[in-house]
Amino acid sequence: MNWLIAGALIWALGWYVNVRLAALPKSRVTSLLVPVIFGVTLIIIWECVVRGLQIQQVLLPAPSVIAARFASSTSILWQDWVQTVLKGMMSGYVIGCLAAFLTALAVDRFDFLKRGLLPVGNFAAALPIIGMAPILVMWFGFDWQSKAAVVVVMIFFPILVNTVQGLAASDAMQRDLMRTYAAGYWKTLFKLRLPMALPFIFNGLKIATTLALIGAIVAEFFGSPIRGMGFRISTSVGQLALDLVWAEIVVAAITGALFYGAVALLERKWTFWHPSQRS
Amino acid sequence: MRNLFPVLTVVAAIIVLWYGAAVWLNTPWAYDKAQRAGVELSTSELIADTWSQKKPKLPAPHQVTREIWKTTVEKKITSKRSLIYHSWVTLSATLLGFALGTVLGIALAVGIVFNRTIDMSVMPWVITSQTIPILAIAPMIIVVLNAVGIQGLLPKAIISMYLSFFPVVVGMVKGLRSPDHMQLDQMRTWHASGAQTFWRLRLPSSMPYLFTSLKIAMAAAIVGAIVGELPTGAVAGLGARLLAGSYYGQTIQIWSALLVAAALAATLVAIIGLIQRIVLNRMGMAQ
Amino acid sequence: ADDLTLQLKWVTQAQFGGYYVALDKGFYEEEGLNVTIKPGGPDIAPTQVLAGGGADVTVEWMPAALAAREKGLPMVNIAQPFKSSGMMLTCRKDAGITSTDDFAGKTLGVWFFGNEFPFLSWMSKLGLSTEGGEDGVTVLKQGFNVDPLLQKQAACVSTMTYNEYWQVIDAGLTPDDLMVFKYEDQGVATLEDGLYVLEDSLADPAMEDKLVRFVRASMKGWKYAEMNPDEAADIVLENDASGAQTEEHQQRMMREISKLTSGSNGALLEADYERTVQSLLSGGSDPVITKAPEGAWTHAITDKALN
Amino acid sequence: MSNNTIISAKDLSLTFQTNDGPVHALKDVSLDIEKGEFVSFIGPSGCGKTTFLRVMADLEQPTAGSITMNGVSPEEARRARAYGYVFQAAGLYPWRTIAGNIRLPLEIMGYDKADQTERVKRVLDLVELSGFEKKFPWQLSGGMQQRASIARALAFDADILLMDEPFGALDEIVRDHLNEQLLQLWARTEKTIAFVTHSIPEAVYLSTKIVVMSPRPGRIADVIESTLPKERPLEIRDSPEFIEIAHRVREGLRAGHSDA
Amino acid sequence: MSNNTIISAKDLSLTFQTNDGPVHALKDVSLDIEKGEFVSFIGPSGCGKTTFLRVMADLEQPTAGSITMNGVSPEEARRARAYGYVFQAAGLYPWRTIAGNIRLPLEIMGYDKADQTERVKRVLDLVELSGFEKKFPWQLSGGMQQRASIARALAFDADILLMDEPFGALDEIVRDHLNEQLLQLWARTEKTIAFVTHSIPEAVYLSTKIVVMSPRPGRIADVIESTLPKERPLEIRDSPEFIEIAHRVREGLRAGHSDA
Ligand SMILES: Nc1ncnc2c1ncn2[C@@H]1O[C@H](COP(=O)(O)OP(=O)(O)OP(=O)(O)O)[C@@H](O)[C@H]1O
Ligand SMILES: Nc1ncnc2c1ncn2[C@@H]1O[C@H](COP(=O)(O)OP(=O)(O)OP(=O)(O)O)[C@@H](O)[C@H]1O
Ligand SMILES: Cc1ncc(C[n+]2csc(CCO)c2C)c(N)n1
Ligand SMILES: [Mg+2]
Ligand SMILES: [Mg+2]
Repeated sequence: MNWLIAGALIWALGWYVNVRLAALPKSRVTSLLVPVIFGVTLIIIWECVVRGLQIQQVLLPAPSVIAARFASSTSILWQDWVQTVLKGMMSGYVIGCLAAFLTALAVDRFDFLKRGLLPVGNFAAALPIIGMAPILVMWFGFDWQSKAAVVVVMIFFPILVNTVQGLAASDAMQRDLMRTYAAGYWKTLFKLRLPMALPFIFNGLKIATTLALIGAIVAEFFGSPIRGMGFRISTSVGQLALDLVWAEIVVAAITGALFYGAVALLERKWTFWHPSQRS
Repeated sequence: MRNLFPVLTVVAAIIVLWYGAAVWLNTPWAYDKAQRAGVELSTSELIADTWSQKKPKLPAPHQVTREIWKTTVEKKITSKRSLIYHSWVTLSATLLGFALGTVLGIALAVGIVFNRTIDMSVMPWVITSQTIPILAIAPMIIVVLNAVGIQGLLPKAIISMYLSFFPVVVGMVKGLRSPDHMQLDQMRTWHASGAQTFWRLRLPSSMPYLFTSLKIAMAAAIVGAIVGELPTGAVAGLGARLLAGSYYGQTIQIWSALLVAAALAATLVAIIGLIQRIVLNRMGMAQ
Repeated sequence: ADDLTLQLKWVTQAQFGGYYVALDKGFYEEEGLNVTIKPGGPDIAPTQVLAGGGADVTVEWMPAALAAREKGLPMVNIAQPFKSSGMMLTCRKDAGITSTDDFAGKTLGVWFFGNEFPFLSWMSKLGLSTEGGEDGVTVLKQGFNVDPLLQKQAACVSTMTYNEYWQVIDAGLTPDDLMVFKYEDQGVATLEDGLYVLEDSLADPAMEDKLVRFVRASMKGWKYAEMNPDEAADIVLENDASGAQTEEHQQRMMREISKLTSGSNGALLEADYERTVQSLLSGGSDPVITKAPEGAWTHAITDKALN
Repeated sequence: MSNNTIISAKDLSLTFQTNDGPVHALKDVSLDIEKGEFVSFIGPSGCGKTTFLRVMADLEQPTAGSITMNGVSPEEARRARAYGYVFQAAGLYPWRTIAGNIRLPLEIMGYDKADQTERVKRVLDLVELSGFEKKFPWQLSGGMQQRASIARALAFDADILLMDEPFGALDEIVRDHLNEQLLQLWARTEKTIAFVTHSIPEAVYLSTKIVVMSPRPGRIADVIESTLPKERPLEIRDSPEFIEIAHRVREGLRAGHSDA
Repeated sequence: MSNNTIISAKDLSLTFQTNDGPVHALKDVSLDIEKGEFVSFIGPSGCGKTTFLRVMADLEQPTAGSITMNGVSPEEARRARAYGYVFQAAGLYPWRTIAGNIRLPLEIMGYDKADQTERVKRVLDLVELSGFEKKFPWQLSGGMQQRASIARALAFDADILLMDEPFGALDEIVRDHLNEQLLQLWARTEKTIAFVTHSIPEAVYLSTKIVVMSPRPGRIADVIESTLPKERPLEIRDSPEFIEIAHRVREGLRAGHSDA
């Protein structure tokens, strides 16, 4: 009971502090501090609720237990991370991006493909790709190759659609300008349309980061070597090692956030000129 | 209509490729069988075999089509072997999750737009929430919810909701903020209240954004429902069909469940698109 | 009637025929019980469901139950309808496997999720590392089916006598193509499909009484299923909500299951228990359990139920 | 400051704090506008025309000095709905008909239904848009849209009309036509109008008083009282008097521009 | 058609097929432009000014009649990079600096590096933007952007400059200033300029010849040869001669407008 009261108090305190901080003029410090305080409050409340209601560790471990497990299992976590993220996700991400990009160029170049492939692509994008995971595992084997394949399939359409949209983003006037210079297809592509498409492409790349991570992890549910984040998450539940499961989830969340952040950073660097990046 | 011919061409190309891939992928097993039986396969026998295996690596299109036909048209829709029955199970979870996600998403967006503290505290976490591989912990969620007595439709719907609320929040925050300064200032010159500004300006302005996000949310909701079905003990639904198919190596069954799921998703998204067209046309906001 | 929930270890299939028969034939009803049977699935840990209060009784394999007990979850075996183990490793002869000596350097498919324990003790008994390499075996987490064997991605896969083995046969491989190692024959068999509850349940006399009636009715169901396998298979099919099971497969499974249950009247044999514990304790450097558990089983229920 | 003074600014200053340092949008601006005047504000981009209008409308807070509208503060004037504001873009809501758009402020201000209908009809007449009430904005030309937006600002009883480049986006011919109409409307309704423009002919043609502003810091460079008669056919723009005033305005602008 | 004729259109027609039926953007248009002339095109919206310019630039194909640029077809002229085109919006690439933007056509046309740098410097001087080469377009005012876009069209050796309302989006004061500069530039470079505008004073101030067009179908209503001297201070706009020409243009416009 005391724990619950403590949780409620901390919630009230955290919110109060945030209300005060938010009222200040927006600065780098406040826009970092406010969400951090909010997150920390949530974690403390989690801890309090688990203790207060005496929730079994096999159902929901307390953050402190997860943190302890995280600290003591770094070698397992690292090994799993290498398997899933470096081998499965990254290779899939790179292949998927390249494939989608090249396809987008073809689709953009040939109107016939655009009119034929995009509707079919939209249908395929609605496909719950996750359902492909067992099939791809069957096709590409147990190791990271099948995980990469799942990632490729998952990110292909979001990037394709965004890139095609981006390539169409240059307005008629700008293309006319290139025409007055008697610039050919490739010159127009590299000097005008690709730079113009970058903000859209990055949009797709950002969506693809989370999809890729989810794809790589979930694919491991359908068969894997005996390491990997998805392997650990799916098998540790059976061993009631819920603290390890949550430690993996923390790793996944951090990885996802960092990956997204890295792509966003690159976007900032390459599309500094876009109005959305300037404000 | 203009697109009909290109689309048909592409579909035809896919089917041809598909048949080819079926030959390619299923050949090893055909040879394996033939070798153990001690017979030689002619090319035509080989092709015939690869297109008619019971558990092919890649079933041929006609095998899948026949399976879909058998499990939809030829079965009573109340039958547990009817894909329509299973689609309905998935559909109900999808719709519930979609509705919950939409409501949650809009509520959060309204909070974010109207309250600075909520905006600054919650928005970064809304984004972070999507880096958690919810699909991977779906089984745990199902069990934990089960422990507190929530079972049946709701746990699946909650996973759907988790996936579908995000695009709605992002879209609606954008949408509710889409009225420009001029329009907001105009409301100020009329001395309009916050509620009046919301109902008469912000909400109508957000409609195009809402529909775009609803389409994404719907596709996400289906994925959520299907994934939520995987660990509920392969009871019912398209996810359960996928799983059961996978468990027994019934690739034909997997593919038919997949295609039906895609058709379901495409239909739902198309319905939203239709509503979007009608509503936006009426509002004079069609692009 | 008294409500009682049973959590199964796996999807609805003839492996759990006895319970479905008891339900369908009204044996539970006769005992004044209103039983709900929850099917399991690949990602459902019956132990976790029990811990969370989602079920009163669960069907579980003893290694997983004992491991959970060491984790602090007080699971107790109250009955053991399965006398012998149906686990085996099914290998392709054309992968070069004729005896356990050939395992080194090969890839073996194993089920995880708490089902890997018997395998791990076996390998440690054979002195094979599971980390791969020349004189170890490469382990892969087998998915839901026997594809790795058919696709030659693994030399051997885990199968149950009553289920996956027949999928291999159905896929076109003949018994002659295969080399099977039964855990029973290798002396590493562990107890499967027992009925488990949490300790608290036993402390409560009313609950204990319910359990007694439940076990009695369940055993009646099992014995009925042994006598009438085809009818039992039909009952299972009727209860399968996924509509994915076939009659042929379930009838065959029911017959195989009967072979495993026929030796048991429901009461756990202490010798079997000791054998299981020994096997799990001897797991080399990383044993499944580190010390012999206490109070992990009781005859209290079966004594009352069977007399 | 006479009894009839409707808008009165004294030593008004407004400084925006931006990342590149402070921007003096208005600096020591003093101006009185009498009842019934038509005052144009003209000046190069960034000289604070819009800012000045927004201060009058209580959309921006001055950092120094004082201003009264109808004798009260801009905020009170806004709450009393003492003015109508017309923006550069028509800014009609596409999801409302023309009538619905004009009714919008009336709904917000809580006029009763019958009164609303009555007023909508009257102002539609006034801007010569009768018959178009059921149309949607996108079914109308740009000039008609702008007329509807003026009607919207006229629908409620405000004595003051603040207009920020209302015709900036229209082409010259349509613009001429609307200028003519606006003058007639002003004559009929006797409102006080503050009007921002970039166009010298427009300013000269419409105003009783032309305020020439200059930038960095935004201040008033010249105030020119028009000597043109109240009755002004379009041809007046070729008259020597007109050209003379235009010339003075241009000189004022040039002076403000070159010393910036 | 004299020996010095640079642009020569004969019975040029262009009909767009739209969903609402054919639109006659140009109908039987004939016009000769001599070397070194500054020709303005003026007329109400939709009269085909832009279309005419685009036909010259080979961005649109006429449906009837013939046109030559430098004695060859527009397509050949385009491939020979015989003209520079300036659009209404500056249309600079936001990801390139000002210098980078001006260098763009030079890169495409394969000028060598040193030459590029040299030319960029020269045209930046010409439009008085030296010192801004490292800035990005969005760091400049609208007028400066438009100057950069003119520099871009001047950087390569084209004798013809086609300008489609290059100053349409700018305010009057900035516009005056750019007009002055454009005249000087024209005097210095001796290019032939075709210039589309909506503004009567601009047309009169700049041109040696004013082509008044009228819509539906788009055709030439009047061609007015300017009697103003080549040397034109801004003040010339208050001269009777200027006002007289402006009046004639306005008359031409009004005529074209009313019989539509
Ligand atoms: N919200 C703001 N924040 C910072 N600076 C501003 C803001 N609003 C205006 N300014 C600056 O104040 C100055 C005056 O702006 P204002 O909009 O009043 O000019 P203006 O005369 O209306 O110009 P234009 O003719 O371009 O409309 C400009 O330098 C402008 O950049
Ligand atoms: N690509 C096109 N397809 C169909 N109709 C067109 C097209 N381009 C122009 N038009 C039509 O041709 C006519 C002339 O257009 P144009 O753009 O040349 O007019 P303009 O004189 O430049 O007008 P503005 O002053 O508005 O720029 C208009 O009626 C226009 O709607
Ligand atoms: C993913 C996964 N694969 C296999 C098993 C093991 N298992 C336990 S009971 C049972 C039924 C046998 O037919 C099987 C196969 C599991 N639990 N989860
Ligand atoms: Mg302004
Ligand atoms: Mg034009």
